[in-house]
Amino acid sequence: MDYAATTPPHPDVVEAMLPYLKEKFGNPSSLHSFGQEAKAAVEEGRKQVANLINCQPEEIVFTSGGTESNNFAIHGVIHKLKPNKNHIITSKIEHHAILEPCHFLEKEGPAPDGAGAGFKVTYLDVDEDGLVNPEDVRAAITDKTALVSIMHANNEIGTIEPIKEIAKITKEKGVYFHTDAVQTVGQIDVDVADLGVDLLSASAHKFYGPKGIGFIYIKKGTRMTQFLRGGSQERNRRASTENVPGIVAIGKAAEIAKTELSERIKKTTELREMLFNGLLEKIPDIRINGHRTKRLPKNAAIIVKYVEGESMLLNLDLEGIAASTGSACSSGSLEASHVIRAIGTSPEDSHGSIRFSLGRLNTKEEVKYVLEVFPKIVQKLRAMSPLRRK
Amino acid sequence: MDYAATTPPHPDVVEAMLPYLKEKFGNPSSLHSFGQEAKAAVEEGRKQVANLINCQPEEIVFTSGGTESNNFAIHGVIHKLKPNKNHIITSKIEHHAILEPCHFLEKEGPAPDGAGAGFKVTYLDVDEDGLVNPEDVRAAITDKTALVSIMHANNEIGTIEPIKEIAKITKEKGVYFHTDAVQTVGQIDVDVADLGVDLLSASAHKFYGPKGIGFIYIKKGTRMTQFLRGGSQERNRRASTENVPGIVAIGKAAEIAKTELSERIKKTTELREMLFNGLLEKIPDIRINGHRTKRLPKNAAIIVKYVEGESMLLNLDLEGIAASTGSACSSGSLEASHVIRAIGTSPEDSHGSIRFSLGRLNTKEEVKYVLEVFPKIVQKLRAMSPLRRK
Amino acid sequence: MPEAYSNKVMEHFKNPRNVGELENPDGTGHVGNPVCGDIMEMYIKVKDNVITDAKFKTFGCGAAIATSSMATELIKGKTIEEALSVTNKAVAEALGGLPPVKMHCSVLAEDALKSAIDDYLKKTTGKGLPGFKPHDHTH
Amino acid sequence: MPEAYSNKVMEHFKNPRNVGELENPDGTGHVGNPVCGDIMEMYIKVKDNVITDAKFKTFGCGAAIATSSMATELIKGKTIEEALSVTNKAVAEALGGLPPVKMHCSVLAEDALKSAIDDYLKKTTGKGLPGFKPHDHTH
Ligand SMILES: Cc1ncc(COP(=O)(O)O)c(C=O)c1O
Ligand SMILES: Cc1ncc(COP(=O)(O)O)c(C=O)c1O
Repeated sequence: MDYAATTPPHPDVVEAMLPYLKEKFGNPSSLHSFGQEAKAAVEEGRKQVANLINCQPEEIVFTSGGTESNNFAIHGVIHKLKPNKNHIITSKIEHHAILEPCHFLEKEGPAPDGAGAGFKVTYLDVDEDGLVNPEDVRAAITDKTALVSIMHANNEIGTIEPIKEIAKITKEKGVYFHTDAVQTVGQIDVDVADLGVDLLSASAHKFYGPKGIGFIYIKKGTRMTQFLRGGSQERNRRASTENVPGIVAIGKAAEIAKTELSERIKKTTELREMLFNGLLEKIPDIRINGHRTKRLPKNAAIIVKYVEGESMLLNLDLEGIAASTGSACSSGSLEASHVIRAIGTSPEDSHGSIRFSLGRLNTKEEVKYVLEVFPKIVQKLRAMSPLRRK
Repeated sequence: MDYAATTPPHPDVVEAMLPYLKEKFGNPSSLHSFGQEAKAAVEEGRKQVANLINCQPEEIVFTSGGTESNNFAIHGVIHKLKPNKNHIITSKIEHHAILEPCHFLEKEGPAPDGAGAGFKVTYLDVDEDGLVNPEDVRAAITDKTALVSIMHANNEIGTIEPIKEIAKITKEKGVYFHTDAVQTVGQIDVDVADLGVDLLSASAHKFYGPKGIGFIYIKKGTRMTQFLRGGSQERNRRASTENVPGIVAIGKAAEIAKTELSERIKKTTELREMLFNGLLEKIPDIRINGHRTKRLPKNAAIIVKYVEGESMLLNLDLEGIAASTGSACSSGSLEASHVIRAIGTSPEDSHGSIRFSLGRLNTKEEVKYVLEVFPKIVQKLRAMSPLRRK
Repeated sequence: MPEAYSNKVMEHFKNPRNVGELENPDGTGHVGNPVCGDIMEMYIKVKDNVITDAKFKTFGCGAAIATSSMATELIKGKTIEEALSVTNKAVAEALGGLPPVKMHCSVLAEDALKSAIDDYLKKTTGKGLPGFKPHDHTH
Repeated sequence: MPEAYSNKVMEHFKNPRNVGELENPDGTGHVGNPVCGDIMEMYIKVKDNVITDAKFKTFGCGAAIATSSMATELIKGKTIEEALSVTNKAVAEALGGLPPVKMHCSVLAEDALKSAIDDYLKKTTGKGLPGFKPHDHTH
């Protein structure tokens, strides 16, 4: 139950990409018919993706994943609008793929053209559920602000941010708005027209597509530079030979998501509620992490007091259950995650964060199994914990 | 015969990656055993690639392709060494994926920290065969030079550059040396220790791996910043969920290349000579493009006087033969390519450049077929050409 | 670009009509230059103000060849005035459309035609086509 | 991280030895803090300068639990002097090695042990372990 870290490509997705790994291996930039066959496949994928998020195909640029899309959004806008605009607003709970490019820009010092101050970034606080307050966005906007980037839903705690409300403010102020929708595309309804964003990032492997392919939605008219520079692929917006099988795959994954969406939402919400209710009932001293209702259907994040995350994960793994602590995307260090800290979790509690995330293949039986196994694990570890009695 | 634009993944490569598209879909950064199985596959791929180019596995960082590797090399080094070092030396015949990041840096103006001049780029001339003169590199190096980037072999005209000679000079001068080996890895012997480079780029789809995966070799101790920023994947050098199937595939492609290399060189050299000799014999007013002997075995580039490239391509395509004019990676515009111009080709002649490139699946029969069909095409087009008689 | 070119373009590319030169043409048009990569020459025979024959020679891409071919077809049998109303759009439309990046080829064909008529008028009336100035094809 | 942890580590993690507290321990060690995420408590019984029993309580990752378990095993039956020569390396080696990022857990275990002995010495001799100062575990 770690579908927030990655998902298994849908069998139909693998099936669809296979011919493009085998006999249909042309380069879409080649003039011969062999290349044009590949190009047609790329354009079909673009249509399928556009159809999922309700935009024009030309507004989709394929990338290598969520990280590249996020880096592209940040760099693309700020390098285009500098030096007049040199300010970015984001939140403290963004994915590292937003925070790190921002840190890099901040460290760049004075603006590249030497005109006045360098890049500035405002990292907005969130409340204890992880919600950004739209009014904080409004208050942070200055005449130097180029871009606001707030994630659609958080990968650790599942909280869904008030994107529409923020978009109203950015539109009013004439500031670009990017949202990292890596956790939401294919999981909940993502309609760029309805959301009102200018830029949106997604990654195929989070919605039953393969790893190494993603996209960025760039609303027509949005001014930005390239990020990957070289050939004139993707209408000059992203260089590099197109990952044709990957694009075919993400297209197929988008198409499937479109059909299955309401079913997915219904099913994962049901399983999640079953899991939450069962855990709360069976284990004392735990609490739900993130907003109770404004949350991703698939995300079941909790704080288990008195025990440490890795030891829970290992025990779960021994029982054949996958889960994650902090962000699976950035583990390795077991430092309490920046998200958990930003919502004001105490250091002790932060170590006890654990995230189950549900997918289309999970069943009620599996949830029952977790409800059977996990309380015992917590009990065993708590018996060992010197924090318990304090 | 357009194997320089892209190659069909080897069947064993597709076979090897399939399980990682299907049941073994874990995220290598996840702590559970499912994630660790993916991690092990990634490390195996790293070993296979390292083995092909004779380096340590830790010196390999996987990317989304040649373009990203090139962008990473340029940005990574210059952002680390600035503002003390702000100068890059490259050649006029590099791939756009080197030239464009360089153009971008030049346009950046004064250095980001405001200290003195901005980034400077020297674009070295080449001779009429496309060769860079190592002494020109020496002469261009100043105490501000951070990086020299000269491609291993050119994608359009196939000329192989004197990398070892240049590496001696950069080593002596204490300047980093990057080579774009996208056209050579898996095609000729590429041994980083022997070449003496600090950085090297490659892309799987040019050596029978899939599109959307590549690598950069970063010699131990080379100081550089990240390019894709976010999570701590690839030992903190390249963020984004690892493209596990892609990495497995490039590893397999590297392994196969290692075994097949001498055979590939022998076979493509033979076919190319057969093609060159046949064409020169059958068609008047044509000449070989690029160096006659210091060239990629697979590359058969020629200049056909009095006719235009696209019209040759179209006719070839109608006969079922794929080829390219200028660079397949950057076509769309039919402006004479920068490479063709840099080697001093006249404007008229430049439009008549055409490139056949050979691969492991080509046969003598196919070459014979080209030798039968192509002279007729040229004859037909020349009959139509107002340039002929002049 | 078989995908991008219409069947009609491909048809004219494969079997171009009216290729060649005319002996003693009444008008010769020459447009384009080797730097930009498209050169068209057009030759016309005129009798009683009617274009009785037309031929072309073209160095250029598939669209350049197809538009030359179509342009010569369109003007044969037409009066000078009728031929002058054959615009680049008309040539492109007759070909079932052209990819946007190739529209300039149709402009070239229109210019080649006008240039040939201009030459014919100069030879017969001593004055060229009023206001005629070929487009700059060097980009 | 089953791939990264040795079988021995996993074995001690699954079945940790000597979990719990001792009633009236002769020495108690307490190291680590909740901010860094690893806390170890170690309890020892000492008779005639020999450690007759040892128990632990640990809040921490797999390696922290396994090193606590192994450390208590290693010192049982040893004299104080012998126990003091049980280094973090010795604990890690007895576990078949630890991933580099987890070596600090073995340091924590050594510190917990020394801290318990320090406490024992203070109680019995009035002076603690000469030169003992636990490592800074806040990173
Ligand atoms: C919210 C969010 N943004 C961005 C990313 C990065 O995506 P990728 O790893 O595909 O580059 C992830 C997960 O990895 C994520 O959860
Ligand atoms: C020499 C050279 N460098 C870089 C590239 C870019 O590689 P990719 O398209 O895989 O990003 C190519 C070809 O596309 C190339 O031929």
